[in-house]
Amino acid sequence: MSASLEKGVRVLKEMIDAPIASYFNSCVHCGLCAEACLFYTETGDPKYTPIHKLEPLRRIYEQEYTLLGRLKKVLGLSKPVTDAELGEWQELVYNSCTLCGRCSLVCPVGNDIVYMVRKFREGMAISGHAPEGIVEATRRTVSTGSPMGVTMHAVKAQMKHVEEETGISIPLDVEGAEYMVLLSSMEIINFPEYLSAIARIMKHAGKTWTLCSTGFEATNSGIQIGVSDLAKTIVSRIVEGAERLKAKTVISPECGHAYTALRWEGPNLIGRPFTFKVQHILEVLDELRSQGLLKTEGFETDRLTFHDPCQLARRGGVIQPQRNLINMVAQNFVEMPDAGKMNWCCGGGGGVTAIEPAEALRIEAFKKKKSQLEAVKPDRLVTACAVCRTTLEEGLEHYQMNIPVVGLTEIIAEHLPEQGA
Amino acid sequence: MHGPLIDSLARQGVNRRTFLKYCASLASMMALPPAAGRAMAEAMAAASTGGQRPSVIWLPFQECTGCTESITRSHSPTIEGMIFDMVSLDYHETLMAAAGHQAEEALHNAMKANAGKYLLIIDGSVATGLDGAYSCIAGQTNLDALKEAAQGAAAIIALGSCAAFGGLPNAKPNPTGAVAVSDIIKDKPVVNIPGCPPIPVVITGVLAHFLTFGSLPELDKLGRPKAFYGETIHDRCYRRPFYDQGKFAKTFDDEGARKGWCLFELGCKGPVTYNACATVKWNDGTSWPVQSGHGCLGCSEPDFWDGGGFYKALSMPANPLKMAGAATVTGAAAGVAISFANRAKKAAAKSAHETTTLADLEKSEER
Amino acid sequence: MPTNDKDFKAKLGALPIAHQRHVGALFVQRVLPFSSDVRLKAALELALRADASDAELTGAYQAANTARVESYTRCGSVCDWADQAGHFVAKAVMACVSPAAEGESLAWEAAMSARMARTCQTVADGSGTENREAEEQYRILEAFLNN
Amino acid sequence: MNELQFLTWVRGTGLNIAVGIFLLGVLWRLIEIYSLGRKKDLAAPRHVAGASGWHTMFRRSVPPAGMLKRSPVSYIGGYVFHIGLAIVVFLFAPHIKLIESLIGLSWPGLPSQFIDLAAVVTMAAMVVVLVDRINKPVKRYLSTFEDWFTWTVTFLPVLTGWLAVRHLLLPYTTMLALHILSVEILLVVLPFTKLFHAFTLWGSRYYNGAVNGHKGVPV
Repeated sequence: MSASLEKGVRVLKEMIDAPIASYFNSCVHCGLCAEACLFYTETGDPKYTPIHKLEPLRRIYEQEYTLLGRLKKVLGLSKPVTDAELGEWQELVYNSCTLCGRCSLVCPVGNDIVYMVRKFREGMAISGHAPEGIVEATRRTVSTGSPMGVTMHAVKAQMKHVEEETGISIPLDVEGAEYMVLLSSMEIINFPEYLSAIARIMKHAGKTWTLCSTGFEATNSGIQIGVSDLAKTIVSRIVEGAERLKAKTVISPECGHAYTALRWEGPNLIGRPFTFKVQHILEVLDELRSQGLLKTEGFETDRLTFHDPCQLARRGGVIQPQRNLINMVAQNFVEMPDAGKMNWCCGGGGGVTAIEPAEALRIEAFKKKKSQLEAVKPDRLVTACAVCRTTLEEGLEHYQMNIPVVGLTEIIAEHLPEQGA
Repeated sequence: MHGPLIDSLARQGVNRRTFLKYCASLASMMALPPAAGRAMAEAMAAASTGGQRPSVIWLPFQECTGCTESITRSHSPTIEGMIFDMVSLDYHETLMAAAGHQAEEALHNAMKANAGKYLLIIDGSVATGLDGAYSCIAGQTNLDALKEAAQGAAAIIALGSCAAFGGLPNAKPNPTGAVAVSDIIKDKPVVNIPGCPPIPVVITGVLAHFLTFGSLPELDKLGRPKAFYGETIHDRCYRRPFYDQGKFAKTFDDEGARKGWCLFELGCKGPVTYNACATVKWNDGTSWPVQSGHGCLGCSEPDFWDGGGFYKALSMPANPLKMAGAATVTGAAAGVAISFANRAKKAAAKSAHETTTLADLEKSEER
Repeated sequence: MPTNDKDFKAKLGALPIAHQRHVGALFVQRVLPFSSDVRLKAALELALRADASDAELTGAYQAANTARVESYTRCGSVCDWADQAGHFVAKAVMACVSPAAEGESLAWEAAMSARMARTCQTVADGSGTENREAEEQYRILEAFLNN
Repeated sequence: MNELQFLTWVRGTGLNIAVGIFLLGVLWRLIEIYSLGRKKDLAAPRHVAGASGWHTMFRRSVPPAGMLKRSPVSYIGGYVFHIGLAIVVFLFAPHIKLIESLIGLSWPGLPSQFIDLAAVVTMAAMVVVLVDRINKPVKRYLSTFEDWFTWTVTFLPVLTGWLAVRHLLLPYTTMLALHILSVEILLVVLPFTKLFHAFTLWGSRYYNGAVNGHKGVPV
């Protein structure tokens, strides 16, 4: 049982559908998608043109699903896709693509390029051409439950720390709670503030919630590497946990792709609609705000701006909530250029941070975010995704820009009225 | 009846000055220098003295006598008619008094007498179907008559679109296998004077040129005198400004038609037809088709009968959707066929799908 | 002797910034061995010197921040809890040398990060989740307030 | 085969074949593409006004925020020559007659001077876009033979049509015949090259809009 080109082509034959056929027949080689991709705009290298990243998939589509293409193949006039070529394309399909989806929003003929990259990765992965970093992360997630090897033991340690700090007990495996809270490994490891913020906010809002010992991990590297079968295994843990604990709503934490994996791909991965609701933490907070259950006091006075994680805003549809929330606690909130739906990627999403060799390119791509920040000169940068935070901090550090990065949930929690703390 | 032409003209009330003016206008129309006009006048005036009037043999084949009609307009004695007095029209079935054997005899005598010098005018297309049996005179097929007459001819004039390009008889389906004169006679200079019928002055112009200079006028690719067929009707049409402004008559009696707008949309073939109607006009300059409100038919162009309809605008194709039905059905069939093939291929790929495991992410001969 | 974090946080917040820096540094000294980063050792000594100038503090602050960012466990890689403890030590040191503007909860930040360092260490060496860091920190504060 | 016979063939059998292949190709390829189908999205949709496939089919004609700045030539050049082509094809009297003879519909056309200007502007825009494809690294990198071929096949009808109406270069008969012939080549190759985007872009924009609209993102 091992990866092979033959399996790769077979999986792509399953993946290719009418949209992909329509897209490949519509592309007029106008190059506008490159103008929207930070890997091209910051490097100027035409090989990073988004539609070019799909060249092997285009040929497989042409040779398998068009009459003329099949004819040409029979007559030996077509250029078959080789294993070596897929190897060459790994750098284009993974290292230089964070699945941010900006190209899909600018293509004048409407090609959804990121839709195709996501499907092309299915063939790349099973033909053995996924980057080692993500393969290892997926292996660990499938075998140990977390891409970074976080075990329940570590989660309990962090829970105890938060309990001491906030004086609120952290519910675990409580049935019938309104919310089942998920955490991403990055938050468990690097940002304990998130869990303490959740604890305090839920107490303040008077909402019942719980963690789930068998499904605490929100991230899903299966959708980043591009193996739906493994992504299904990973997301099923959350579904079983939520249905076992009869939670009404599952909260996807401050993470980008976790939201896409659970909210949008989840039902399609397991093949049926969810019996529970899925919301990103920002959607929950915004809902509490509008229901008057989340009241904050005091304001941040320094100049804040917000970085929209791609998987949350452009690819997830959560765009306005973060604005409403920031305006609750900030007097000097300014939008960076291209904010919201058209915001630029931090360069680390889609599994790119897990790919060691991709680091140099990532730093290069970060210049786009740098130019946005230079345009708006904030004192602090707020975002809502753990990987965005570390990527932003590493980038800012690299370019000696002294702008602290902080999570939105954390800031909201800091402005809860004191009696709760 | 014989004697110098100038005398016979005088008897008919045509004085010398009118005759000179006519020759000058004829010369100018044929784009000849003014001096040629005077030379033409002397040559023609003196031509009929003595016995050397040029012999002309007129052979009618598959024709409708329209060309003869056009040339011998006799509602008033025209100069053209007089010109024919000056030539010895030795054979013209319709005009000559003789008939039957006498006519045949006159023809052969003329050919023998003026061998190599006579001018042969062909009227009508030549039937080649059934070895020419479709059209015979006195037991001889037009085909053989043409070949025989052509040997002794100094030059041949294919008069009218039938003789020049095959005309109506050669329009689809061309049952008689009608062809143009120039398709049969390759070794003799052939002047095509197309038109259905051609304009009278064009014929006399060519004749006068031949009589005066003993040679044929400059011809275009299709063997037509450039003097008369050098430009298209459209180039010289008085309605051209309307074309340029996009003002087109939509029907024959709409407001545009009454205002004399361009007849392009009513099928006028002016832009693709080379002839002199727009300048010389018909019936002594009275009018011409477009001036009378009807589009040009393109009668001086080959195969104008099969040009896709006289009333269809030039940009109008004849029947482009002819194959549409068959094409749509075949297209849909091809599409459906490939869709079933694709569906089967996709289903096969799906069924061959074994759930991917972690081991599948690495090649067996692991790096 | 503060008995719970609510009281502990209030007492720390009440201290003037210089004292907060000092007591924060004391908390961090306990967990400093978890990080071998020399920049942090230097920054911590600076925090303990009452006469440290703002310029020096800012320099130390940036050095600590660089150390902190560099010690993030990269997303998707195996988490080495011992290294992660070092990350929180960096975070705690950074709190101690942070500029006066964010002063009011400086010591508390240092305390929390120091505890996280300890928690990471307990996860790393597998000893249970029970650790006495909080009580130790209360004792340090008490000792500091009394002398 | 002289000019008029050439024109007659081109207006007759030539066009019949071209229209035939065109219809055949379009149907075949549309069915071939869209019969592959699409899986239903089982995730609970997020309903946001203006976020749907239908909206995207039209909204995507407007350059997204900031993109016009990044490559004005592509957008402005592209718009000018597409709109120019539309004006020349659909508002020129003889063309309207042609359409009327095909499907019976007719509408008033523009005076031929406007069409003449439109044709010139269209050709100029196409040349600008061609030069941009040669100069711009990304476009040159992406371009294959098909891009240069389809450009030519789209440019020739406008050029020959303009020359014919202006009676330039060749006699009207020949130029009109060449014009119709170039249109026939365009019709024949359209369904099998990137020119087919004229048909498939609507489907593509719809899918793009639908997939993102399902998530409440108006694209």
